[in-house]
Amino acid sequence: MYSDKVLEHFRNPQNMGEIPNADGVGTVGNPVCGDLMTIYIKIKDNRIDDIKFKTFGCGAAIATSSMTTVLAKGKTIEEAMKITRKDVANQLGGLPPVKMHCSNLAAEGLHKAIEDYQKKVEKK
Amino acid sequence: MYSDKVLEHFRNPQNMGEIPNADGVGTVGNPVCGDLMTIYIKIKDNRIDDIKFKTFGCGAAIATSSMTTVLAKGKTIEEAMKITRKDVANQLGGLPPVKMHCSNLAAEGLHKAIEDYQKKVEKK
Amino acid sequence: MQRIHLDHSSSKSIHPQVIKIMMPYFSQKHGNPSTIYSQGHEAKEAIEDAREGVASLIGAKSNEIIFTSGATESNNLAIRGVSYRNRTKGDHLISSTIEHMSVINPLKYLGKKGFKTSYIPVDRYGTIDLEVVKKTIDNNTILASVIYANGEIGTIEPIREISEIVHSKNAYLHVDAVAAAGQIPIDVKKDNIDLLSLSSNDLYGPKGVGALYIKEGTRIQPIIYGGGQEKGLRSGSENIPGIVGMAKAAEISSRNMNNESRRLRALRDNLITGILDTIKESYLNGHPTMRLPNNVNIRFKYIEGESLILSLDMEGVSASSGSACTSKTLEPSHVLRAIGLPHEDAHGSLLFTLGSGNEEEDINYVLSILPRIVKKLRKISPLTPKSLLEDT
Amino acid sequence: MQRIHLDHSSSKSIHPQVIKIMMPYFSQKHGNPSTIYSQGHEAKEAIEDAREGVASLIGAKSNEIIFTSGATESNNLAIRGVSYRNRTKGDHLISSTIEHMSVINPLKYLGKKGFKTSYIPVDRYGTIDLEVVKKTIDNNTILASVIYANGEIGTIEPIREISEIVHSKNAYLHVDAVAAAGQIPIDVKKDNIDLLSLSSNDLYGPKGVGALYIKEGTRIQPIIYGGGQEKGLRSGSENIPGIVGMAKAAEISSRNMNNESRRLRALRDNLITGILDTIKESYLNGHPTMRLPNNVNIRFKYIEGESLILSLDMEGVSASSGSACTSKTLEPSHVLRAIGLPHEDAHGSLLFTLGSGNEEEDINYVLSILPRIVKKLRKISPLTPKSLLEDT
Ligand SMILES: Cc1ncc(COP(=O)(O)O)c(C=O)c1O
Ligand SMILES: Cc1ncc(COP(=O)(O)O)c(C=O)c1O
Repeated sequence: MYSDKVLEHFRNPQNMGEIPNADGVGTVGNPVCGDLMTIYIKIKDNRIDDIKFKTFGCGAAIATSSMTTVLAKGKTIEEAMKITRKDVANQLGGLPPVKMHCSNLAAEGLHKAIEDYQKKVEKK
Repeated sequence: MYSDKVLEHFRNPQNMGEIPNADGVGTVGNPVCGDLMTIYIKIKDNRIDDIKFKTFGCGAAIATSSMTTVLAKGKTIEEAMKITRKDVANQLGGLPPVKMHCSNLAAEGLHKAIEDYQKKVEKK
Repeated sequence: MQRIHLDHSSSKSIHPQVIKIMMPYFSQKHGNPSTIYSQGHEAKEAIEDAREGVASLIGAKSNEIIFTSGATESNNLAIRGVSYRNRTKGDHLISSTIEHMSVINPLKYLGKKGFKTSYIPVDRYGTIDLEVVKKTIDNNTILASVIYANGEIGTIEPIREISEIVHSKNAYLHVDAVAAAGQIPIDVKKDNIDLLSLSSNDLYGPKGVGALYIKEGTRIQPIIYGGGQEKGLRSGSENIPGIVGMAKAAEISSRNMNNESRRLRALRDNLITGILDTIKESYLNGHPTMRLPNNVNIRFKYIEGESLILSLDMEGVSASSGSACTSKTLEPSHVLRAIGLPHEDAHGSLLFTLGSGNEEEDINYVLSILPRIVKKLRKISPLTPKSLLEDT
Repeated sequence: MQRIHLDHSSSKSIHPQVIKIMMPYFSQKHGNPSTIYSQGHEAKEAIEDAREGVASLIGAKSNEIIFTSGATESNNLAIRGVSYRNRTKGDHLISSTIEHMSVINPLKYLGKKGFKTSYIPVDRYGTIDLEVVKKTIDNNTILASVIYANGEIGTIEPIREISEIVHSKNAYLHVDAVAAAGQIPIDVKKDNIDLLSLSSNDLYGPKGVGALYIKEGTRIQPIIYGGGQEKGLRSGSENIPGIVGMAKAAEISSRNMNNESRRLRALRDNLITGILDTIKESYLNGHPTMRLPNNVNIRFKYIEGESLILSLDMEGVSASSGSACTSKTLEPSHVLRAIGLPHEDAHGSLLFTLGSGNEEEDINYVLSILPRIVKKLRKISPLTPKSLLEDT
């Protein structure tokens, strides 16, 4: 069902954890659906300096979370905002159709974290 | 499907043939149903001295014809009139249910042949 | 004694390669394709490959194949599934007088539920009358179900012509190809067929499996409801060994069809000619040329079919007097009646269906015993003219 | 690496004796029971013997067994066949909230066709509420369909009590015994059951075969029409190898049930206790005592079931998070929701179903790897309380 890449990220998730005093935090999903993800980012010079995730969900949810953080790390905010679900799925060698919709939310989580950061910056 | 006795009578039908100047002839069945039998009898001293049959039909039809002639041969007319389908089927070790009705007509053929003989006697 | 099987339309032994490919799926590879661990994927792949194998036999795409428990279910699903789903479009169903009971009985059932049914007659060779199809079909017709070739009398139907007429009125065409598949080439795209039923055992695959080809976009609903397997059209845990076996059988069939058909056609013609030449008042049922390569159906005047079969059985030969399914009743075959035979002639028909195991010596053996058997039964029969008996 | 199969409710490998008894029916003994020559009789006898074998597993008479293509078809035939046939008597159908989709979906379909359907709730252990059954049933009720034991949470239902209530209103009782058969003794006469569904594969028999027990005199109509096999209730050429295999599997089940159930119950209890003792915030789903001998269903707070299954798969263990049939959707199991679990807990459930190949070392292996897997996933989960992580 899952590609080798998905299984690899599931087995060894990259950037798993929290960032205690993160610059931005984005949470997507709903445990009712069986998926919940939180993305934490640390921004430096308009770039994603550090990124971590926590995920409740299936293999696809965990793997897409991990891949999203890998793709985003080091990118500028503008570049990171352009990362789509599709990019994440492609980088993972594809996802089963049934998983495309619900368990592939990490890109949204990333965008939400960036928006959270931007709001905080505006407020300052 | 068929008992050994049925197969034996089918393989070696007893009393098969016609009696050219029979004392009584009885025909039952209908080729439309797939069964047609004719029984010929020769009477001597109120007894069935000779009996023969011809049958168009399935294995059961041929075997029951043969068995009926065996049962009837040498019997008095009164005894022969008492031979039933059931007797014939029992003597054959039973018949498949689907065959009981249509292909087990030889006893009726025998009775008809006897009635034919009796009518001829009355006329004389 | 080695029996001679000449009743392949009733049942076939499975091809040894088919059994071999099925075996691991009974034990180690027993996965359920709905599960997500390794054995589940294995099972899922096995089914998808199998779809490909079956599709290629009939020129379909693999996503157009649904697996069922057999051709009876395929026919029921096609006919009832399409009729109910398209009820708002119309209520008229067309079929022929020489269909299998698994087509006739679903149609009868729908007849009771308010659908109108028309049965197109056939000529004396069993060919469906195209003119009557044209006259019968109308804008209210939603489905025509016709047999590709009748397994009892062997006649191959003009499917492409029927397809054109049916599609000119935007109705769907379902084809029962159980007897034809593996015998003659079938191409659902060239013939423009919307649904087509297949049986595994008729291809030398395992019993208890069948398939239904459903052209993409065809409006159909299921007849069995449950876990939603087979795109929701056939719920129930998949019979993986059976499905894998059917696909293998279909592949072998595709590969061997040309040679095997040529071989069987020669045996068939020897058997037909041999019988007609040596036994008086014997006649071929079905079409003389538009005929399945494996089918020999002969009627012998004055005698009854079952007694023929029984006599052959006693000498080690398995034959049939018509569809195995009709032998439960005492009625003569509706197919033989449909080609115009009187009851007594229909009763006197003998069906040989040839298959992979048959060789020339089998045919010769039958030809060596059949005249004697027919003669004996004719001697017993009150219908036989004296002249015929004295003659031989 | 030898995999450890702990998902016997999704699929089972066939018993070697069953494969052995099936083999000749694939080749030499390939007869069709509708034919009249020798191989036909052989096939006919094989089916009748098989009926006896299946009947004896559930205390039925052999003429009360009909063979089908599987439990999904058996459930459909029982529910739709009885409902349509008895439509003039009433239009109310009763079932429960923890049925298999092959019961729920036919009922939903009938609901659309004008029947009224009531689903009886269960308590937190999954036991059907008898008081609600009493209140729900009325003179208009024609059929109640309840599961003997739910394969997902293992709970065994009070069938005899349900049977009394149902028969007090002269309705029929259908029981889906797919998960229970072979695990616990079933007696359709003592329990006064009118129809009962069985699956071959769940008894370690071949896939693609099932049976329906239909008590003599029960009014039912077919759902598949054709050649009239199985007393007209299930048309289609009989799957003789499958039927023979199912019967053998049923016989072996009957013979071994006592010992095997005792053995599995001990393994089950080791596994349950081992998990609950070593993993915090893990809970047993289903009934603690009225439970199938082979069923272990545990929920782990804060993590999701599929990731658990995937992790186990990577370490060579096959498990499930519920019915294989429901894994196609992303919805959590309706059975776990029916026992009152919130969505996130239902998502976090893990199902082990034990079977013939499992030994104590399998259980020990699972117990040795599971705490680590749960811990890892809980570490990834944003729901896990910090205290729980630090704790272990
Ligand atoms: C032409 C045709 N259609 C359908 C069927 C039904 O197939 P099954 O009995 O395998 O379901 C048969 C069976 O012999 C057949 O000959
Ligand atoms: C309780 C229950 N009923 C019915 C079925 C349907 O059986 P099948 O998929 O073999 O048709 C299953 C299948 O797992 C089941 O668990």
